Amino acid sequence: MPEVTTAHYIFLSTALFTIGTIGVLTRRNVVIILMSIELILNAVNINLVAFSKQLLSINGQAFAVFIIVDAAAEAAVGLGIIIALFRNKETINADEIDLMKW
Amino acid sequence: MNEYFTPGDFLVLKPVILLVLFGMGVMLTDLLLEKHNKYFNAVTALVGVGFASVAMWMIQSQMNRDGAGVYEAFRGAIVLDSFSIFFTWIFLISTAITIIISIRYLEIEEENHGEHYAIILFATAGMILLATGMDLITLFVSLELMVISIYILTGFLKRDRRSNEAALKYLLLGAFSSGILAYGMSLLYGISNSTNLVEIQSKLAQRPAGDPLVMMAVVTLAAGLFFKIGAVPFHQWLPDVYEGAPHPTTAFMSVGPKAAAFALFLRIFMVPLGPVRDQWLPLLIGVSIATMTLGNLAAISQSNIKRLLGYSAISHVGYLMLGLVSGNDTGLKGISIYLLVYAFMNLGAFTVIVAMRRRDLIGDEIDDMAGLMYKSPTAAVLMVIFLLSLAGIPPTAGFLGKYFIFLSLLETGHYTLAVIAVLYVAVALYYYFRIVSVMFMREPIDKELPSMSPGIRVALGVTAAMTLIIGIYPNPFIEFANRTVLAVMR
Amino acid sequence: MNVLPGFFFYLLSAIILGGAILTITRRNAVHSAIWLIVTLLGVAGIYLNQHAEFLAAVQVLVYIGGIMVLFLFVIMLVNLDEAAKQRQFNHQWTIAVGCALALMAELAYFIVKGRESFRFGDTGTGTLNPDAAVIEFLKSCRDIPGLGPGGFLQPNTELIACALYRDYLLPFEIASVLLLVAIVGAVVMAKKEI
Amino acid sequence: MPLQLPAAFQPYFWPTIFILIIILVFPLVAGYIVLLERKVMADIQVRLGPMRVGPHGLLQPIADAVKLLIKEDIIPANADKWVFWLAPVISVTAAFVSFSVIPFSDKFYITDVNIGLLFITAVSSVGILGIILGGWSSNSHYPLLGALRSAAQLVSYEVALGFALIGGLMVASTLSMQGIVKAQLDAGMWFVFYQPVACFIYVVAALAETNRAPFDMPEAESEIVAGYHTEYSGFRFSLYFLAEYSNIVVVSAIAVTLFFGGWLRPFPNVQALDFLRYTPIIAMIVLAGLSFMGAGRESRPPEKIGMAGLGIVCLMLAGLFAMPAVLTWIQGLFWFSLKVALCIYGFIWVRFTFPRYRYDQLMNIGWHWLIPLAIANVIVTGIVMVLKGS
Repeated sequence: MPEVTTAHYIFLSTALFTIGTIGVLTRRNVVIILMSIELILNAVNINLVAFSKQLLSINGQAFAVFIIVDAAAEAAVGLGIIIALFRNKETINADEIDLMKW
Repeated sequence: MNEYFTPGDFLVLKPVILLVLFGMGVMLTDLLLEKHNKYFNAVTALVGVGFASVAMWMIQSQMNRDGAGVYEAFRGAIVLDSFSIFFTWIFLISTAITIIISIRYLEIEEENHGEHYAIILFATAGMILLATGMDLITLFVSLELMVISIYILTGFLKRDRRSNEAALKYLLLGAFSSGILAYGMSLLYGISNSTNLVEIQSKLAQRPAGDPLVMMAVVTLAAGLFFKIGAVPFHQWLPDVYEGAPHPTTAFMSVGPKAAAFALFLRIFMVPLGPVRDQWLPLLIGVSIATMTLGNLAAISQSNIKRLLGYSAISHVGYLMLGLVSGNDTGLKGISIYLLVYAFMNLGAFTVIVAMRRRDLIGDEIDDMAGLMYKSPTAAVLMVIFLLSLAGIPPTAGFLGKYFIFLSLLETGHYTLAVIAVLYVAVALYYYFRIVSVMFMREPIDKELPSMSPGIRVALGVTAAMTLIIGIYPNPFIEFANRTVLAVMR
Repeated sequence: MNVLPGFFFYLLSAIILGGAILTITRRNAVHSAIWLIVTLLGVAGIYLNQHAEFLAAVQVLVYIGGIMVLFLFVIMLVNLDEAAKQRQFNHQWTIAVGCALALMAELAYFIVKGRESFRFGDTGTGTLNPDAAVIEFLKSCRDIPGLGPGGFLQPNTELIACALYRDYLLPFEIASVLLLVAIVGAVVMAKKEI
Repeated sequence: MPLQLPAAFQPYFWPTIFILIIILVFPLVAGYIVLLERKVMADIQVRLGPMRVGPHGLLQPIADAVKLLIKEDIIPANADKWVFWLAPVISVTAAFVSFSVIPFSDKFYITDVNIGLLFITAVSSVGILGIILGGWSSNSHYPLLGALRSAAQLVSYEVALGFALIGGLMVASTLSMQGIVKAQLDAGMWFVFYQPVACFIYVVAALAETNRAPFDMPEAESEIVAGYHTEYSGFRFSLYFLAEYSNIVVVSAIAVTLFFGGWLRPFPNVQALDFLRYTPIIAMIVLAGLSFMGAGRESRPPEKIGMAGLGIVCLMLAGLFAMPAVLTWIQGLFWFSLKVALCIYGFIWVRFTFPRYRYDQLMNIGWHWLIPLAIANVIVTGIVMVLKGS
């Protein structure tokens, strides 16, 4: 088994990033779109931790903590907005959020 | 821990700290207020902005006395130079005007909660930090502080479906773009082993030319930033969000956050990505042409005035990016002046739209403005000034910004770009003129007058005056912008 | 001993990517959420594999114990049985998949081509970025067992504390305002009458 | 080392043994906690409690286990089978994983990581998922309501719990569980005396976290039948049950570790009290004496023999403990178990003494009182520490 290098981790994060992007672009359910965004943020964190280990610098891990904080804030506000929307219109489909043209 | 932080570090942040404290204060005093005197929240918030302005003024004069061109704080995470001071003034002014035009609007919508003003203040704090930040993490967190505040402000009319939908769209695409931006930032960190922009710049300069990792970072950072400023092809959220958001919020985010996003854009492209300019320049040229084209052409067919101004905002982003394309002193000066002027004229135009919101009329269709000349001549005339300025006709201020940007293009030899840009000004004149013709040529469809509250009067007066003053007597402002350029080029 | 980190890397990568793919393809939002939890656990495992224990714990605590519970809550509040029966993908899915695959290919190309760009010049020398002052500071706080074997960033929690409360104190404070805004915003949005 | 392992696996030998011991023994322990609960309940209500199976009902847990295992396993119609199967597994796994960092003694622990307490908090927050998913997948109203209530309650009280733990951590200045105990050894004082408020908040929040009375809203029989596990039966139900009782043990263990000196004997720094190290022997002898007295009072021969046998076992244990090596080894474990047992007794006592809160009262207590109090405690602790430091 070849040694696992930072490049391996970056490749993993790239793949995760791409999967998240596909999710955001193709799904109709807005909750799942939000979940795909979490996937992207996790890809960022994998990157940061891999670099942190490679560079022997703790700053990457500190950055990752902030990304997690941001993910929490975004999820809280996003789910609040979804509930507000659901109250006015009983749907969570992105295609039916069509009062304005995309 | 005294060796790491001095009180001076916090003094540099005084405006931000004051804004946050007043934001929390607004939420607390809101609990004591009866339903009919909620306007007091706006007063508190305005006082907060006033205090922050005074603090900013004091820091600035202190800086002049010291003769120091720049204050660094928090081990270089915050840099207060004339670039950030310039932007801070734009933010403070746009926040103050947004607060005074929101009072009547929120009363009409029956959503006049203190949280609205508190969140505006928090967003302003985020914007100031965004303009002063020199560290990737600081920039990312303050960017999120700003955009999350604006998601909330966009969805603030939660009984209104358009507002909900706009907020949701903005949040989904905004969070997506933040993710992409963060990916780019993580790569920058990995390349340079630092989160400080200046250190990244020096590390990036040492990389071999055409380094794929750098290219990947440039692409992801650019994509994220294009989303934030609303450049083609990442502009789709912008017209929808402008249309669905409450009127004052649209006014606010078309000015303050846009300027803040542009400040981030300039900082990232000039400082850390400066050494790899030849990699992103073609990308930037293509995107700016596409942005101007789409913004101007799509604006022609709009029937909703907020949407129209949204597309016009996209086209302005195209012009602004041209300043970065030329990248010389004149171009950067042009960007600064443009953003300052844009703040006044765009806020003015949106203030007129806010005034159109009456008891039973949302007032954001172009037809709603029919015969405004006969109902409220002042508003109509002022609207004409703002629209002329947006189109860039002398002697209004809008001309000045476009002038410097086109000049810089000529100076750096981008003649084709300059010709394209000038052509699109003509297109812009056409669709701005449509609004004018509706206001002047058509008969009013109803008798109800625009709601010209005192706040709106003040806002209109200030913005119109500034639009004309900057246009007629531009020297002090150009001087101010010149110093900004020196700061960002250092 | 040297085999294990590599083995875990491939195992966890399979879990992460498999979970991620299932997250974005499941019909039922609850199943998506469960697969996302699997992915997040895998990511926490990746952190552990790289000796970032604190981050792994925070990942589990905040993401799985906090964010995912919130997600499940909202899914249960707004879950409509019809939603699962409808078409799950929007019209541009072919274009989107094409774009994403192009992106993937591009990034992969960059990585493969840029193998040498992963040779980071100023590292691997065993000198730790947390400068001597930090280590002195840590030792002044409490007796710490030096820096772990193999030059890993140990003691992880203490080093992160140093980074958060010293180097990144300002973002830390901004993040607190960010969370305040998020709390206020979530309440404003989700509550019927404020 | 009994057999020669490759060097790579040496570090994993003892942890594996400990893991096996815990996994095999704990279900039995949980069963006896249930028996204890029923006996204490009976005592408080002036009854006898289970008396039929074995002497004084001592074999009741085994009978219960057999009953649960051979019961019919029902899956409700239209339930999400996959999730229905998964949910109790999540709960019980989360509960068991927490044991991996609990310091039963200075020698008996699976591992000691530098994020120990954070790890337990993280893992136990995963347990909430089991409850939510279980309620949702049952495809039934009562479980769903119970799950939503339960999740809301757990998430709310987790905040207070976390802040209470931070109060204790600030004094200990380490997250490692062994480190916390050693910090108390160094301080010569249980942290409950430094952090009485945090301890109080922790105990209240822990009652709520484990769904115990007076906060047993999620399973308020009179309102929502049995809460999230209404539809569960047989083996799956017993998994939930196991998770619940292991959670009780875990929260008690954290309380003991953080606030009551963990595996330390009382006054560990006072040389004059060194004779306390013989307490395990004395305790066993006392237990043996009690058993023999009980045997004398029994009327039926099998139970007489059973009680007498128990007494003999206790005596043998006392003899075993008398060996110095064993005595040293058993010290920590004995004190730890004793403290945890007292803690669990307290839990049970509270359950049969306090009436249940209403749901809105429960949320009020959490958000309006506990969380502000906990935050204030953290702030005051911080200020005091800074003042003392400078």
